Amino acid sequence: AIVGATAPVTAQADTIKIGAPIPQTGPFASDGGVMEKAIKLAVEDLNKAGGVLGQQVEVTFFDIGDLSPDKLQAAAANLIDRGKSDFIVTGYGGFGPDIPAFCPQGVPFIHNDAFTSVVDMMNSMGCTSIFNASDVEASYGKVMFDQLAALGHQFPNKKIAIVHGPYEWESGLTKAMADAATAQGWEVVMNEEVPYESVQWQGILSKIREAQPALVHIEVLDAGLTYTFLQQYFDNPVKGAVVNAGYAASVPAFGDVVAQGKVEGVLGMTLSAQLPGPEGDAFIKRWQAAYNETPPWSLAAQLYDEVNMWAAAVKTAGSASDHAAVVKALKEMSFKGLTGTLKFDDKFKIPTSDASQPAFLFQVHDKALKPLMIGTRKTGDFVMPDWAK
Amino acid sequence: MRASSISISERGTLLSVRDIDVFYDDLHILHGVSLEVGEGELVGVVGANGHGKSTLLKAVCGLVPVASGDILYAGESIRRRSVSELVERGLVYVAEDRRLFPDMTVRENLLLGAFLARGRGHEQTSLRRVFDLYPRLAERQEQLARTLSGGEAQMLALGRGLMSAPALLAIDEPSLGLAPKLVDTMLETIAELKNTGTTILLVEQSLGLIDGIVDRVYRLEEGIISGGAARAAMAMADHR
Amino acid sequence: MQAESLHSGRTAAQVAAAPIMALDRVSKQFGPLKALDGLSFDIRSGEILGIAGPNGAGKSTLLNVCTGVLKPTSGALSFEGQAVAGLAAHHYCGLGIARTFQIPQIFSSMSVEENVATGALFGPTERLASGAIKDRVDEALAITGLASQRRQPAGQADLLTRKRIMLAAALATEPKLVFLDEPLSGLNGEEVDIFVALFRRLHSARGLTLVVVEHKVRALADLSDRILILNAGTLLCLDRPEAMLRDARVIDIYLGARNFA
Amino acid sequence: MTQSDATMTAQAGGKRLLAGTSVPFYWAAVGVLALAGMLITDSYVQHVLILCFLWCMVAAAWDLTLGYAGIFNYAQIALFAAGAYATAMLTLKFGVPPVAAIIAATAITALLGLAIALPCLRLQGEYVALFTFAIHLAMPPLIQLAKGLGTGGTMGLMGVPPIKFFGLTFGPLNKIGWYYLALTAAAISVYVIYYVVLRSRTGRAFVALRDSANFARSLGINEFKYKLLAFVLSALVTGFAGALYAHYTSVVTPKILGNEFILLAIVMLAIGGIGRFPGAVLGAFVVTILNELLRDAGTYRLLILGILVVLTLLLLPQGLASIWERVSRRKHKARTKLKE
Amino acid sequence: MTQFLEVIFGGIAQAAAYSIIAVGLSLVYGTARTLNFAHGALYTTGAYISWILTVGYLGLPLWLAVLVLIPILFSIGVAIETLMLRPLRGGKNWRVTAMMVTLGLAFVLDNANLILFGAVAKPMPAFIEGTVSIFGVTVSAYRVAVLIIALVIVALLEVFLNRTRFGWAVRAVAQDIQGARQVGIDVNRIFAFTFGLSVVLTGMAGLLLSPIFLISPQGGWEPFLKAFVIVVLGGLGSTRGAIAAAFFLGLVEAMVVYQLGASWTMPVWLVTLLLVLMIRPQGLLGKGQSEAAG
Ligand SMILES: Nc1ncnc2c1ncn2[C@@H]1O[C@H](COP(=O)(O)OP(=O)(O)OP(=O)(O)O)[C@@H](O)[C@H]1O
Ligand SMILES: Nc1ncnc2c1ncn2[C@@H]1O[C@H](COP(=O)(O)OP(=O)(O)OP(=O)(O)O)[C@@H](O)[C@H]1O
Ligand SMILES: [Mg+2]
Ligand SMILES: [Mg+2]
Repeated sequence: AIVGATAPVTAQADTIKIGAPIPQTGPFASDGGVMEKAIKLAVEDLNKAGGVLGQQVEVTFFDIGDLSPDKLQAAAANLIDRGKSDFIVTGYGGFGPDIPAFCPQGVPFIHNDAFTSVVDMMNSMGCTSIFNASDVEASYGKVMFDQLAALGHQFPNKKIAIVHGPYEWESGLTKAMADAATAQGWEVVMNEEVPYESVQWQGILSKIREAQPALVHIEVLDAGLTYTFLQQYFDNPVKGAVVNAGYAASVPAFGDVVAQGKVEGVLGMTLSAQLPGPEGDAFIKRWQAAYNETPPWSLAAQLYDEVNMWAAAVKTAGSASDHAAVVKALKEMSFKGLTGTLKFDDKFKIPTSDASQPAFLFQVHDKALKPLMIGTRKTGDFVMPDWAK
Repeated sequence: MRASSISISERGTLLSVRDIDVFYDDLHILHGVSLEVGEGELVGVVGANGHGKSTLLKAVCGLVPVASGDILYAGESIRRRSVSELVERGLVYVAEDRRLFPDMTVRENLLLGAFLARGRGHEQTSLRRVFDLYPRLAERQEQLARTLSGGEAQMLALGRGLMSAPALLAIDEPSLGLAPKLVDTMLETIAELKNTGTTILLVEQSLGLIDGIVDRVYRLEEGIISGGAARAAMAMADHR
Repeated sequence: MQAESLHSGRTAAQVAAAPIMALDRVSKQFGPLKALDGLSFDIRSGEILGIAGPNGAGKSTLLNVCTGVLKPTSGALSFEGQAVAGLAAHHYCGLGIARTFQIPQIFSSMSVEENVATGALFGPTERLASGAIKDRVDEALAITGLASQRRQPAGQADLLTRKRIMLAAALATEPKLVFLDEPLSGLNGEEVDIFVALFRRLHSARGLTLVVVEHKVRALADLSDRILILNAGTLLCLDRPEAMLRDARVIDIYLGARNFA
Repeated sequence: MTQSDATMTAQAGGKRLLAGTSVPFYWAAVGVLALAGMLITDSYVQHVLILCFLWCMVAAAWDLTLGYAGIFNYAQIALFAAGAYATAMLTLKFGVPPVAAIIAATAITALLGLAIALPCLRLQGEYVALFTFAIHLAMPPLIQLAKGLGTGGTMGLMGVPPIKFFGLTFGPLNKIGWYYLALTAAAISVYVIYYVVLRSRTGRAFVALRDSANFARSLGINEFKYKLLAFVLSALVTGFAGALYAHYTSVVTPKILGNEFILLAIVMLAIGGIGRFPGAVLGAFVVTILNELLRDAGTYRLLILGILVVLTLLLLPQGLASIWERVSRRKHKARTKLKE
Repeated sequence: MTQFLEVIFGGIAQAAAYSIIAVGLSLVYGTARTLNFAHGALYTTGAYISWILTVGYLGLPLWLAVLVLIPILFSIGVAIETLMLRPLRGGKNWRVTAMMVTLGLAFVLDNANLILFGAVAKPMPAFIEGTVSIFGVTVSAYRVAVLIIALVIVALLEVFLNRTRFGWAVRAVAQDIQGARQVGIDVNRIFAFTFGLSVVLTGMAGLLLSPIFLISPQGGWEPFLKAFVIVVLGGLGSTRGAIAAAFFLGLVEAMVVYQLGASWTMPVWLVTLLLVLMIRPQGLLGKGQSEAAG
């Protein structure tokens, strides 16, 4: 009955099939869109360059919509058992359900969940073929605070107020951030969790104004929510305080807000992005040519790298279908990509560092994100926004 | 009496139903039914239940679609007219199952009877009239219709009909659930309505009840109509 | 009392008969309105008790109280000597009290026969064997003249059939006492006769006690042993039909002069 | 069926509602699916059918309250989630062996159903719907707040262990195993609901109360008892389905309380037709399979699904069941003709 | 003190916004007894249409956009009612089927919006910039404007429903359709009109709120669910109740966020709801069903 449930049934023997479980519908569709573009672009470029080991690469996308567990089961069954994919790639695969779904398959799978608990599960389940092509939230929390501290900005005091969403990613990241702050003699005047349906920020904003912090950090993986917070905050901001919108500031869904200059001066971060330099610029041009828009900082270069790293691994392994060999290659290789040098550690993740894959700290400036810090490297100057003066 | 002895030819025909058929989905209820009601006449339709009396009245008042045949009201076809147009022109239906507004008070129910311009014109007078007819309703003005007793509900139903200032009132089994004394009152009311110039098409189970007041009677059996002869003579006999 | 008992009730047995149900100062209040006002009377076992009275007198309310649909605001209600006032509606059936409704009620998604079977399935306190149930259903269908329509879907039944179904289901519960709320309303002459005959049969054949609320007074009079006239929630009179029909007060408030004076 | 059976095995809603779904017919259908299981090798197809079976249980259980007992219960997915969470927490936090955990979870869900039903019986018709839907809405925030109790919060619970019995292990990859496990569970649940409960005295009471509560009470039906019973039975099956789901996907997250999940479940009933077996069950199959067939459509999937729902409802408001009935009524007519 | 005021004001501003959405939902429920699951999706659609009218493409000024928006929304509503709901009405258990159709419609609208406008959330400029200060509380002028507009809309609606004959007709239709026809009310027109009106209301809410929240394809569900709770709490079909409930919950929310933390909002909302339903099964101001006679 269900024959034809996936796109390409007509696949010649000399193509390598890869599968991409991504959210094309539902609340995560905006990220899913970027993942799709990035993967398509990578595959296109590979094929233009003669494919991998002379074989063309063919990608199948599978909508994992709202990321509910059975969808990932379906994805695994569809892409691997029936789609015969030799490689699974995604931006994020549901923060958990993806592991039990793909782990037993033994097919190389690179994702970017960046979740401590997911990485722990990968290891506790003894998965040997799943890779997390970035670091985990805890590290980013610490790195981000170090970057803020290294800005060279004279904070009026050493108080930080934190608001974060209910996801472990958010709470984990902000916890690490708070620890880093206290370690450097800061006082965490507030660290409050908010649910995704929040629209009513008055109460929280009052508390913030009460505390008069020098640094306000909101970490919610939802552009809309972050935006409403900032909007209501701007009505009556704390003078002299720096505002950091965290990861949300760099997600595609936030792009228009930035482009319309509604959040000038706000800080933000991303786990990984194309490093400045010829390759990075080439990538941006390539993307603009393909989609006539500048690539978002998050997910674009990241997924481009994930695909290419696998391709490189296949070359070393000598065969895409020899999954063990490809996995081995992936584990051992250190891949020079757009986002840095990708080298997995024994936990199958990539510890962030200048040497490997540095995190970015941005400030919104002239309706665009300007990198201030890449890892520990200072790449731009913090400008005190007018509304904070 | 005088009214009843006058035959249609002298007064104009107000309503003339011509050979109509009515269905409920595939259920054929009325088979080529025809009847005539003259200006100011009081015409009865009797028949056992389930034989289509209510359906006939509903068809006349535009509440159920007519499959074939035609209905003329004041000389023009009303087959395709909307119910509100008909009410606005004084063609009003009083249902056997009352169809009151359960969560509104007795008063609100009555006022809604005068919803269209026609009724609104004489809202206050009609209201007073209804309350003299049925003091019980006056007492219960603020009670919710859903809590009325069977009979009270029946009174309210007729009262609401009167509020629309009807020219032709189609009344469906008004005696239903009424105490004998009230049945009399009800029938007297209807006779009086007729005398004040309202034309009436009255449906009842059995002739016995309405014998005394109707000018003519039709009999409806299994969707087929018969009778309709002038009953003036007989009516007089009754009253001696 | 003496005089009354002489004429009423057909057999000596019935005259002596203990009350099957007794009401003692039963009242039902709806907000400001006293729908029932301190009613006290007995229903004798084996009799046919007619109840009439002006619209809004409280007849349906009385039935609802006697069958547990409404709880009396005050007063005591006993069935075969047992106090039943507080019980939930469905217990009354188990005791042997059944009823029909002024607006016919049926289970529209079931067949006629299933409607009736439902009464047999749940009416008795102890479950019956399916054989016994079948017999009951057949009997109830037969006595109400539904046997031929047993297979038909109840949803499309006309008024008469609906009334029959409702009654048959009530009978299938094997009641001792049945309350009927305006069973004849909406029926024409012949149909009324059919139903009256049916009630007589139930009464004589099954020795059922019937309480009939009805506005069709002549039919009621010729059916009942006694008639209770309710007025504004109070008992106006409780007497033999003939007497009641001649009672000036009754004529005045209820019957109306024209047909009964 | 003999005439007397027909009367006495009080079929809910009468023979018409169960037309063309005699017991042998039913088991034959199950048998066909069982055979199909041996032929199907594509694990994706297997997966989809496993989902169908699990959804059948949910839909049937829902049909019991919503369709037959006429209780507007919208806490169905909440109960499903309860079953899933119960077993996940029992196995992960308390190391209860899966089979025991599933049984416990089923019981717990049934109790939860009872707890929800009690207040519902005080409410009038539509308010039951709103009350129960409110409970559905309350679940995710409560799960997050009860994180301390080991609900796993927004993250959910990962690595629910596979079911093991008779030395068989039902891991995520053992699709064949799951196929038969789910098929058995569904076949039994659906059978119990439609052929045992609804054809019994109890089922008769449900329908009677739905059609006319006053009349039903006057015939001695204990409204309180039977409404409660309907709710608990439905919750029981639902909880069972939820527990199985948890072990099948080995993950439980609040995502199952998201929009898409409950919407799909409602759509199943909408397309299938409520209160008219086998509507709900057909609905479960059609919608689940349709939803997968539409994968190609990518972004357009839900759009098309929505359009289909609207069209189905406009063209056959009584759902697929009505077609089914027409067909079987014809069969019936034909049969009676033959007799004459 | 100022903080307290800030919180209170925030609550009120929020409540006003909700009440427009809730009243629309309640209106349709009150007349057609259909719970319109597409209400949230229509809210989003309204927002997208106004986006097209203003910043998106046509760049109309606000007042003009509103003038264009209202008829569009109204005709959408009428179309939905006539094409999707009317055919079902009167059919076997049509209330359930009608509800399900609106559900299907919600799917369609959500995903149509996703496809047409993309998943990326769209910001709308506030039509009034800057802030004002009331009793030392600084609030954005726009939120004040929203509050006022919302109150005006809701007040107008109240008058419309309770003081006009139309309002009467609406209530009559809600209680007995055939009865309403008998007294000469054009039932279909009433249904169409109320549905159109409710779409206008929710769509306007979409326009008013999109500068405060972003516009995104799924963005309608949050407001819908809150409106839903409000409608239930206020009593089905009672607009006045809905308004009362909106403000009540708005304030509760504000206080909860301030005192307990935001993650308690939804639980507290729903617990309140469940309690109210227990104590008053017909909602705060809903009409009570007194026990029926006979
Ligand atoms: N809405 C309907 N759908 C299907 N059948 C109907 C409908 N309304 C009435 N009928 C059937 O049409 C026939 C005529 O009904 P109608 O109410 O006109 O009879 P009636 O003479 O008014 O009976 P009564 O004296 O009981 O009022 C009956 O058999 C009834 O069952
Ligand atoms: N739930 C209620 N709330 C308020 N008043 C009520 C309620 N139920 C009945 N009543 C009133 O109580 C009185 C008695 O009602 P009941 O239905 O018993 O009258 P009845 O004797 O059956 O009249 P009928 O012969 O017309 O059916 C009526 O005046 C009615 O308006
Ligand atoms: Mg009739
Ligand atoms: Mg009565």
